[in-house]
Amino acid sequence: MARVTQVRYPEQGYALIWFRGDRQLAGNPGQFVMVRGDWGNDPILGRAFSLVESGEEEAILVRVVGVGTRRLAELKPDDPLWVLGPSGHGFALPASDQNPVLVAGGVGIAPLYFLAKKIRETGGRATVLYGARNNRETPLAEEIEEFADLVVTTEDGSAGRRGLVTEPLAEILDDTSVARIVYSCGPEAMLEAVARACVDRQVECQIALESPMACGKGTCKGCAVLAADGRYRYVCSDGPVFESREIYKS
Amino acid sequence: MARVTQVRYPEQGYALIWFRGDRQLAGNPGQFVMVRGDWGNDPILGRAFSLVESGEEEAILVRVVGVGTRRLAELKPDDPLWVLGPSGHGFALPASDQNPVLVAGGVGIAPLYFLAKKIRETGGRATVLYGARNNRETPLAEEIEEFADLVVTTEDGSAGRRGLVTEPLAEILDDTSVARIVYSCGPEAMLEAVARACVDRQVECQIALESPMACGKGTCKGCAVLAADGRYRYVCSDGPVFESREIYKS
Amino acid sequence: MAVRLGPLELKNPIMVASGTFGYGVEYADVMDISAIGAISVKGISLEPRAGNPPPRICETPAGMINAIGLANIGYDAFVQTTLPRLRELGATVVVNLYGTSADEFAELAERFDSQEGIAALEVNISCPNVKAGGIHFGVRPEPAAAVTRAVRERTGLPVIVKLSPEAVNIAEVAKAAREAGADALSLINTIRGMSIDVETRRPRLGSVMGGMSGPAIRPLAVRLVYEVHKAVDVPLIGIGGISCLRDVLEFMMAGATAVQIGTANYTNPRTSLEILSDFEKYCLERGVTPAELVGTVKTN
Amino acid sequence: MAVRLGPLELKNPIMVASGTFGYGVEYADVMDISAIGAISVKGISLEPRAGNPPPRICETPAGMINAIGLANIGYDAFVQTTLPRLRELGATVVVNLYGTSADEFAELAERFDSQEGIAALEVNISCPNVKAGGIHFGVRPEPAAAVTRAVRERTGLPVIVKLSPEAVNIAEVAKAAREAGADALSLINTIRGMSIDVETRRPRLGSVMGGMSGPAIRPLAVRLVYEVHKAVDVPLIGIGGISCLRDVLEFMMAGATAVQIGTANYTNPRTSLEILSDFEKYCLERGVTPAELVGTVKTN
Ligand SMILES: Cc1cc2nc3c(=O)[nH]c(=O)nc-3n(C[C@H](O)[C@H](O)[C@H](O)COP(=O)(O)OP(=O)(O)OC[C@H]3O[C@@H](n4cnc5c(N)ncnc54)[C@H](O)[C@@H]3O)c2cc1C
Ligand SMILES: Cc1cc2nc3c(=O)[nH]c(=O)nc-3n(C[C@H](O)[C@H](O)[C@H](O)COP(=O)(O)OP(=O)(O)OC[C@H]3O[C@@H](n4cnc5c(N)ncnc54)[C@H](O)[C@@H]3O)c2cc1C
Ligand SMILES: Cc1cc2nc3c(=O)[nH]c(=O)nc-3n(C[C@H](O)[C@H](O)[C@H](O)COP(=O)(O)O)c2cc1C
Ligand SMILES: Cc1cc2nc3c(=O)[nH]c(=O)nc-3n(C[C@H](O)[C@H](O)[C@H](O)COP(=O)(O)O)c2cc1C
Ligand code: FES
Ligand code: FES
Repeated sequence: MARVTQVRYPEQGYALIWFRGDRQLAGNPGQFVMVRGDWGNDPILGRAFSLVESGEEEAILVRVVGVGTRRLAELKPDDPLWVLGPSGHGFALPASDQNPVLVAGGVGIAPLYFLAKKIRETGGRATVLYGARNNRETPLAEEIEEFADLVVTTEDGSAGRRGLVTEPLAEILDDTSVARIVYSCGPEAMLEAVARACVDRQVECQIALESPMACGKGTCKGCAVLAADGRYRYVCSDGPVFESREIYKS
Repeated sequence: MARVTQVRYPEQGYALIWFRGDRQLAGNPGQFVMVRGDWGNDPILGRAFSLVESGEEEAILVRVVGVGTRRLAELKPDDPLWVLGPSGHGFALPASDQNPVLVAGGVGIAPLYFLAKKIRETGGRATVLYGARNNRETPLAEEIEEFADLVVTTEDGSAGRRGLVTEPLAEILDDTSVARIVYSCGPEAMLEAVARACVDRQVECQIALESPMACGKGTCKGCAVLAADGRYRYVCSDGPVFESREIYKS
Repeated sequence: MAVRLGPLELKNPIMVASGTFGYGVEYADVMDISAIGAISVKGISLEPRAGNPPPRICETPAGMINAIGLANIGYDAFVQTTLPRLRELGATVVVNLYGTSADEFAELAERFDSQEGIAALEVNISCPNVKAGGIHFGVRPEPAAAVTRAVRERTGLPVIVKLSPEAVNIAEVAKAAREAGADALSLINTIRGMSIDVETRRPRLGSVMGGMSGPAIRPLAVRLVYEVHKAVDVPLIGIGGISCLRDVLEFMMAGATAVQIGTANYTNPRTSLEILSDFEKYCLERGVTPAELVGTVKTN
Repeated sequence: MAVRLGPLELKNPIMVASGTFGYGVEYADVMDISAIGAISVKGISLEPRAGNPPPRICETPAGMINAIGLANIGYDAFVQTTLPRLRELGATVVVNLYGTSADEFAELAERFDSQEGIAALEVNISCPNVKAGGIHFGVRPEPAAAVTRAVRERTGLPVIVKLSPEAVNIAEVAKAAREAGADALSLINTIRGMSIDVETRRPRLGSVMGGMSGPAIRPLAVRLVYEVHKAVDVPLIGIGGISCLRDVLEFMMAGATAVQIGTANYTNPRTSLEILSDFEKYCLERGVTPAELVGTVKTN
């Protein structure tokens, strides 16, 4: 059992939750934890969250969408937290000649924040394209600028460029003077568009998927997604990070 | 919907919860409220609590015994609280020539505290016999001394007299120089003993019963108790306060 | 917001379920009970019934179990004192009937037929909490049809038959009841469960078992509504664990034309009216009528 | 803490339920899986199965619905790679069998008969999530008996038959399975439910319906264990929404000799061991053996 150490609300409807367990999780960017509070039978399952930080501090970024995330966002320091993980396969870091472009949609920023930080620590610097509906849905934007180059797009133009995040992505990828690698996390429609943009230009692309989960450990077989080969992959154990070509037919 | 205004913990495992709704409940001693917090599906039913105060302030005293009472004890000021009531028939106040003896077992002190206060306000003064297992299970004992004569008994002798509360009761009732009326609330075995002591001496006795409740409004027919006449009474609508002879065969 | 269930037209599809709202009159001081789509009153038998030995209710995860045993004031008291009051209050009344034989059901139906201010009869062939009759009629098609037919022959009122989740094959029971003359079906009644106090080693209910209700049974109820809707052409009233607009929409999409709120009334007797107001907003905003929602779940 | 279920002796009565603990080996790094009374592994079929289209799970009040569709690695992979590892780890293994016909069940039983390190076979005649076979065998006595007999004839291993809450009459199915040679019965498997996403108007599961599990179904499971225990003289394994010592005691008092922990493993894979430790304390403090608890609920 872990305990909540700190909770911050970067925007209305988001909570950044730090916690500490008996041991350090030492998770990697793209890995996730299954998390549950002390709230009885409603809801009963844990919820999956990407690690935003891991090591000396463990943190997750929660966007409130339903009953579980609402309860998580209500946690206070010292509240108990059951944490399983870190689980799954994270992102493979870029090779030294690859310029990393991170494409986040909404709360998909969570694992990419961690990745951008790790890239900076290993001497690189990522370009982060961060798409959101509006300027109230860009948590961690300020913080990420400390170690990455940030381009924000919003659908209503209330922050950064107006439009979809795939537009600056296309521009960057069209400049073929440098080698790129793309990492993406966000809504499914966005992931598919990002994947297509990369396939078209033969750029490597790693995507982090979501799926309803029960065990988070490869055993319940609940988190299946249909892959490009017509077979199933399990997000928790085969992913959550996949080569985009493994999932989307080109 | 009401809001919690204050929570105090008179002892470990007890919570005294004040709340305020759109209107004053104006409840009477012995009446109860059905109470529920904003906690989703677990538990789903409200819980019944005797009013400890009502009017300018509304308060209940909660002893933590299960999931519902645990959640109630965790409430903080400003938390929402759904309150139905006040419901049921409360205690009939003593006639001017009746000396009131209030016999409380454990958390049964709740409605009797309110009653003792009301008696004081109407010019009388109650004798409160307060039985508990030990000195950590006597919430409101100090407070009640402000307006009533208090005799505490504990099973382990850690406070007041050692023994059962029915012992001082018998002594008081055996002194037939003054007319008495007994009011009691507490565990069933105690109520029955108190009732017997009163019947034996032909003293009027009003008892407040408990029963699992769903509606608290006389409609679900869930809170039945078997009465002396072999028929059922409904604690929420016929009670919770009954003449002891109505319930226990003599 | 009106909906039509065969001959029965309701001003809106949000009803309250039998046994969870008393006779309705008890709530007249806290809300306008005439605004509810219909009130299915506590099951009425020919004679008053005292009910089962206590404890009669206990709480379970996201639900409760009850073994009330159809405690009720009986036909005479109901028509003499309660029904006139319900008429006065302008409530839309569905009378939930309970008998121990087809004859008793028929007798009740005939007596109610001559009473004013009743919108429909709901035939409870699915109560798990009584020894005679009760659920046994609802488990198989033949007895269900027999009771339905007996009631149908003795009343001109719309007849709703209330189905049990313990039916061997609920679609067959539904079909049988429909063919025997039911105008609509309501489902589900409770499913039997049991809980034990492990300290005393006694069942937490005086009659050992009781009927489960509340959110815990909702997925079961939605499934059964969906199955019956696919199998039988008859208007349905969905019941089981409904506590908010989302739940109402779920039942309607599964195939229910109307719904009943049960256990949720205990925590808030105004639940039906609050949901109704959300439901009206929903229909307005989306430009749909209630009827347009029925059975619209896409399962291809 | 040992308990005996006919020919099957377990070191303690706390098992984990099929499908909720994988093949057991996945948890070897976080706990000592040999300490669990027995691990009922994910249902195994002759050939590997890919399972149902996603989404396969969704959460419901105090429970979940799953439609995994018995995705599994198949007999060969299981005996070649998983079983040896389980032996190495010292786990007590119950193999949960899934076939689409009595013949397939029998074939599996015969093949497993010659394998080392298997404590018992659990015959899953009650899975609601597959088109062929599955629950259909479990609904009525005759097919249940046929499958049990076919398995019984081809194996010397203890045979557990897993019952469905959707049985028309569970006591009759239990009796039939017992007479056909079952050494013990486990109950309950999931009961079918459905949930709809009202925004998209699609079922929240790819295969529309799925099996309900978790605390929500516990009262139903306790009731069925109690009923079967009263009706049939056969050791029972209680399953359904168990998450703590209290729940274990409840099932044992209702008539179960052992129990299986299912859905609760998802939130904490160590649930079985934590409950076991509480259970040992309970037995010690009260001076009872597990067997002395079985069927002790007082219902007079
Ligand atoms: C690998 C992974 C990493 C994730 N990382 C994050 C993150 O860093 N921050 C964040 O805010 N969210 C993240 N999510 C999504 C998050 O798990 C869901 O938003 C959350 O489970 C919703 O729970 P709820 O009770 O609030 O919503 P409800 O809608 O009430 O949930 C009901 C059920 O649906 C499932 N569910 C609903 N939506 C999703 C979804 N999008 N993905 C998976 N399951 C879902 C839940 O598991 C739950 O069982 C991640 C999901 C996965 C699989
Ligand atoms: C008229 C009345 C007045 C009451 N006044 C007080 C009070 O002032 N202070 C106080 O601490 N308690 C009081 N109680 C008892 C209180 O309602 C229960 O302790 C509480 O419901 C237990 O809830 P739980 O969820 O913590 O326990 P759980 O055991 O988890 O409850 C499960 C279910 O059992 C029912 N239940 C369990 N024990 C009791 C009981 N003793 N009485 C009634 N229902 C029970 C609950 O309603 C609930 O539905 C009163 C009860 C009644 C009927
Ligand atoms: C305490 C109680 C009493 C009930 N009494 C009756 C009844 O008299 N007649 C009837 O047809 N159904 C009765 N029911 C069943 C409900 O009408 C409803 O079908 C069931 O509770 C499921 O709905 P819910 O989950 O919304 O409560 C009763 C239910 C409860 C909880
Ligand atoms: C995701 C999932 C998969 C399951 N797979 C199987 C299975 O393969 N074979 C089987 O007999 N039961 C299977 N079950 C049923 C469980 O073993 C158990 O009977 C049921 O979940 C009830 O117990 P619970 O409420 O403790 O989960 C599965 C249950 C779940 C939730
Ligand atoms: S969540 Fe259980 S297998 Fe992936
Ligand atoms: S609690 Fe419903 S009738 Fe008393």
